[in-house]
Amino acid sequence: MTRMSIRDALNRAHQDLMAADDTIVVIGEDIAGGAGVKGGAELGGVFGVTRGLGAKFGEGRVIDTPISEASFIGMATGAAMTGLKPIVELMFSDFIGVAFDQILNQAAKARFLANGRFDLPLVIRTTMGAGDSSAAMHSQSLYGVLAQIPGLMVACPSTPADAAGLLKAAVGSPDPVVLFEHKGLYGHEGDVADDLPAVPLGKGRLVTEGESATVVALGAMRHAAEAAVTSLEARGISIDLIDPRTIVPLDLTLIANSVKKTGHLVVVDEGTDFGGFADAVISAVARDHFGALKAAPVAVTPPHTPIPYGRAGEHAWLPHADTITAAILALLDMQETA
Amino acid sequence: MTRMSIRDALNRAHQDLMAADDTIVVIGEDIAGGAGVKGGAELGGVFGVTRGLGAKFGEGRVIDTPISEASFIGMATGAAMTGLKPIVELMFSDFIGVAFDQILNQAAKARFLANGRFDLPLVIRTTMGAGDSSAAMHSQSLYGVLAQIPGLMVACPSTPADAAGLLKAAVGSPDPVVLFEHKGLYGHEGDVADDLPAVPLGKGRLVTEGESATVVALGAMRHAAEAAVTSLEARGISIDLIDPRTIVPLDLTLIANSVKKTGHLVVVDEGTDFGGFADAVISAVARDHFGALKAAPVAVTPPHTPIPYGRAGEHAWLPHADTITAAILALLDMQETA
Amino acid sequence: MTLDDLKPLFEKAHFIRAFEHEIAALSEAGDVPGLVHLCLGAELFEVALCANLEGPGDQVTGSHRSHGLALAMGADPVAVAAEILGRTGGLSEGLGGTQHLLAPEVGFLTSNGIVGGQVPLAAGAALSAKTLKTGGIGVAVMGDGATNQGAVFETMNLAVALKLPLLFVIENNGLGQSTSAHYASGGISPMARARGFGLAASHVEGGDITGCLKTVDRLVSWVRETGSPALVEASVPRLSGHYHGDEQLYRSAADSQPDPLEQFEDTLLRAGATATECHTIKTGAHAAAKAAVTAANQQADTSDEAVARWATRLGGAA
Amino acid sequence: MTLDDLKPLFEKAHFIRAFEHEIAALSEAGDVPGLVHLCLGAELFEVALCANLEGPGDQVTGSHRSHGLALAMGADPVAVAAEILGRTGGLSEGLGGTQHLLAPEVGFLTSNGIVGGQVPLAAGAALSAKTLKTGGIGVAVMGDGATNQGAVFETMNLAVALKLPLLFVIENNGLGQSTSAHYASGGISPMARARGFGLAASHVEGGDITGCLKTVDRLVSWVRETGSPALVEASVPRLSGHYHGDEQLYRSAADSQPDPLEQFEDTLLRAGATATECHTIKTGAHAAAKAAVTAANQQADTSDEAVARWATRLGGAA
Ligand SMILES: Cc1ncc(C[n+]2csc(CCOP(=O)(O)OP(=O)(O)O)c2C)c(N)n1
Ligand SMILES: Cc1ncc(C[n+]2csc(CCOP(=O)(O)OP(=O)(O)O)c2C)c(N)n1
Ligand SMILES: [Mg+2]
Ligand SMILES: [Mg+2]
Repeated sequence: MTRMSIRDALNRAHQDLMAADDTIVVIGEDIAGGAGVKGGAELGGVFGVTRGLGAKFGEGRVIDTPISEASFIGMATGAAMTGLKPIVELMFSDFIGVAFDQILNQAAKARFLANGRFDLPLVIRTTMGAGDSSAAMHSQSLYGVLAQIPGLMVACPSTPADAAGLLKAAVGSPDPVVLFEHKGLYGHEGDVADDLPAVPLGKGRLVTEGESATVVALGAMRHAAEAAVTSLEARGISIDLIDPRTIVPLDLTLIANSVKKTGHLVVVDEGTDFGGFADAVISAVARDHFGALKAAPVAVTPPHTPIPYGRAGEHAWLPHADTITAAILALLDMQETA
Repeated sequence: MTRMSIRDALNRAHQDLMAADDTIVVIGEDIAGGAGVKGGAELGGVFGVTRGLGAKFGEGRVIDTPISEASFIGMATGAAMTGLKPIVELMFSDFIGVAFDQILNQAAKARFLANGRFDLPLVIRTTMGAGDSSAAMHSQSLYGVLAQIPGLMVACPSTPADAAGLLKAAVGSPDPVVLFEHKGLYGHEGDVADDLPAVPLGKGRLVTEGESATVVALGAMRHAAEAAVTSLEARGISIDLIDPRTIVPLDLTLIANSVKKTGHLVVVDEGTDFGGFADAVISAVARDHFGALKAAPVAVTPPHTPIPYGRAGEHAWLPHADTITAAILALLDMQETA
Repeated sequence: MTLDDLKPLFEKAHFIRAFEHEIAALSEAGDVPGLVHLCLGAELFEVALCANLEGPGDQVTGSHRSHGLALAMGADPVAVAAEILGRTGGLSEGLGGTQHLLAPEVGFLTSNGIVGGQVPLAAGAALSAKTLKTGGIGVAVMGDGATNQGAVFETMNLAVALKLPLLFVIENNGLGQSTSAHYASGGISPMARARGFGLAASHVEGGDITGCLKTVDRLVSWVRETGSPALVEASVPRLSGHYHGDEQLYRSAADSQPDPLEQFEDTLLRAGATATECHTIKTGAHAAAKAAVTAANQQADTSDEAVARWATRLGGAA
Repeated sequence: MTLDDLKPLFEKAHFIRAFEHEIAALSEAGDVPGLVHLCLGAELFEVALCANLEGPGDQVTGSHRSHGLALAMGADPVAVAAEILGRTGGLSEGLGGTQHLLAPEVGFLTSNGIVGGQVPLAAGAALSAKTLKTGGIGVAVMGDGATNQGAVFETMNLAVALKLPLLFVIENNGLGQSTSAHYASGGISPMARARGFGLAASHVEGGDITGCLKTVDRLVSWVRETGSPALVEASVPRLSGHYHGDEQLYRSAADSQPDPLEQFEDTLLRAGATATECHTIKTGAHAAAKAAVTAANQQADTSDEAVARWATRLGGAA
């Protein structure tokens, strides 16, 4: 066990993977950094996740690109069809727009269209999350958009062990996987087993165990929810906090079993208030486990607006621990007075 | 009142709008058609919706473009910021991928980022729908993806009157509107009032009235659901069939009032089985009107795969009237035996 | 090129022509589920291109109009026809269809429903060839209309910047659906524009078999040997509608163009072949094409099992 | 250009320089919510560009690095600073921020968080000007890195094909974040590539005020008069990090470049201005910039009311 940040865990996972498998290449903007610039040190990606990879594995395997997301994500997809295992860094998930055809129609559908005649070991790592005033085009958490698209696997790690483990699982997956890393969590530390074991796609984690309600949250929201759970403990309220870790495939069994016990469901989602992760989970539980619900399920999401820049505005937009606490309390009260 | 097809109703609405307002321009591929080709007649769009507009309003207002969706949708967005009212035809909604940044980050967010200092009277008309073996990249119904994005209005007409009326409302809206026209419905006929009145965004329609269940469906699924409702009538089962017509904003009041009466909810959605329109409606009703539900709500959607090409495969993929009938019956039985 | 080298190409080109006619006939009979985009007019160029390639080391990606390319690369004609017909014996059991032909086994990586969408994918094949040192190259085939797509321009730059062994191939038939290439590209030719990106680029006439073979050979060799990208623009006629059934009212009857296969036949005759020989080759090719398409048409429709299998595999809602 | 014509430009350029320094200082003090991309090195070129434009007939769109452009077009400096600081008196009440400056009232249509995203929008302004016959033009300003984006290439072609009065402006500072322009574009200059699209294109040096004014004037007039697009590439140094606080370890200390504002001052001195005059102008500009930024910094943060207002307007979930 070592304590390290999500950034470092991801970096180590890259090192392990690349050392073990020559067919893994890393592709993106400024990921070695300084391409064509005389002198100076390696940048290692704007968030430092790929630091040192260029020096260690060479520019043939750590490929700095022009600002051409459509073509390099398409290139990575084509490379995954023909023998390589590319890990692409898309600097911000907000930039999926410029590359969306290659994701929606090419990467997501290729294996189906080939009827499985090839694997598509493509991994797209990207970032998400508000909270640092990066404004409307550098803060979105667009996993809900990608989760709608058949053929893509989508994961959102919230701890160093999960980040490294999901990256390993993603590289080993026959289907394309998009990993959403929360910008605000890169420095978040946790214990990691020395061999950074893979975390299977589709397996959620029960973060805290309790009786009163089931709270589902991922990414930064998992940590906000954890803080809410801690504050509720003091009042004698115990919570099943579930971090599903992957959205597609989703560990509905874990969620359903918990709701059967608690009868109460709260889903926290930084992504979208309409037709995203929260709605998908609530709908699935309402459809398949209606009888288990003792009260109306609750979604804690931002309002339906682009993400504001100014500090107070952005703070008002984001769900926080206290918003989550209030939502859980309201849900439980509602039941008591029902 | 005149009986006409959706295609003709849309064409007439264009004519009315363009004759009345010089600032309306129509932009897209082959919408006049034959640009730069000697001799020959006007094409009027690959589905014939814009037929005759080029001859009537001239190439300055009916603008054939290169196959460059990102730049012409962006151009239309910029034009809407500066005094024009562009109606863009995006031939198939499957092509949003190549233009997605201009939709996700530019058109959707512009008014918010300007804090309302300009209107954005941009209309994007596009097509959707499976059923004609157009395969995985010409059949998708991607309204669920766009409905997630704050700042966009999304509508899906299913009748000639609604198609013309929603187009008129869209052109008059200060916010960008995306209209999804179902390819399979262009020839669908219905009665249309002679002045083609605008249909307000956000107002659903109660298509049939009944007691046993609330069925929500739009686009081609509304017609499949109508057939299902008719077949159930014979068995003495009556249904509130709601065509919400617009997804954003959504007429939840109409849906909720119906569920309060029937206690049963079925949502039919050709779009996606995960985090799309069906999940959004079911989640909203479960959250806000939990007490009104007498049984688990039901989603009738395609499976989570790209759209198959071959006839039998595509038929198996799509929801049909009999699938919907079976779902409603199962829901009502379930209640009886509960 | 000797006569003996040319004859198999002539045969293959006619096989493709006849194959497309058979598909067209089945389409009219209601046996083809989707709209088909036939390659009539491009057959000569396509066999000349693929004569210089060898899968699976070389990998070609094509557009919506790729029946001929898949066949020219050596995909099984019955499986190609069955895919176009949406049948169980199709390349992908009929799940993909006419615009989604995949035969990576023989070097036809994929065709595409999105104009230009196939082009970055070919850059990926080039990257694999380079990284894995297979000696192969990537080939991105597209129409003139596709050359106005952002992803295509980006890939031209990317291939230059990263030095990828990638051949861009433009089949310029002067039209993108109903819009002229001249209008859509502001009068600038694909070749001229490619040179602005720093690409080595040449033009060929799609009715000139020896010119096509020579130029393709030169460019393919150059890409293979230098590991750098290049572009070839072929002028080909579009001998039929955008799709089969397109009435083409936007096009005047007067713009009819010579048929490359007749030009090919003239070349053979000039090189010493007899009319009878040519006739025999054509008849044989036509019969073979008819047999393949007919065999495919006897197969059963795609099954719901194939769909169910993918639904289970891909997860999604419970 | 007389000395009297140049002095206000010198003043404006120094105002922008000082404004950026004030923002940098507030950033270090923790008063700026987001990362800021300063335009240090491009001020001269930007005032020369905007001296030839007049809003709202002309409309400019810019990149993430647009503080200077918004100011050069005449946006209210307090409102620009307040937007960058995320305050209630910002251009958009602080909802947009440093990368989203909108002042269409004065001809600065929008800046952008997506590299190249602003370029098609400027084509829209050009289309409006053309259709509504306002006599105005659209201007798309971007960095060298943006010239590798598909939407930018597409817009070049679109502007040529549709004959739009659109000026493309490349501020080539040799770097896109940490990547050299030379690497990213395979050694091809933006101007050379633009010519491949059939665009009239010229290059200017960002330290040469008279050259910048003359060339921009010529191209702007050409676009305005012919209604056709053109491109100008300006070489400008990036005098600081990609964003303020960027340590630039990827860049060697040796590649320092001359400061265009010093070159501008030399031009003034050669034209007969005195050192004292120059000093007075600079001091005045610096004081004015400081006053504007300080006033903005006294305003309150964006409010949750502004957010709530948009949530109500835009609908979404119940
Ligand atoms: C991104 C995108 N836009 C539009 C279309 C519709 N479409 C299909 S083929 C075609 C014309 C393509 O022209 P070209 O590239 O010259 O190929 P050709 O059909 O002439 O072989 C168009 C507009 C599409 N499939 N994808
Ligand atoms: C589509 C997209 N890709 C990447 C980024 C991240 N990014 C922001 S600025 C920048 C470099 C831009 O370089 P250039 O266009 O030369 O402008 P400069 O910063 O030099 O002014 C990058 C990569 C982005 N904002 N949008
Ligand atoms: Mg063509
Ligand atoms: Mg730059």
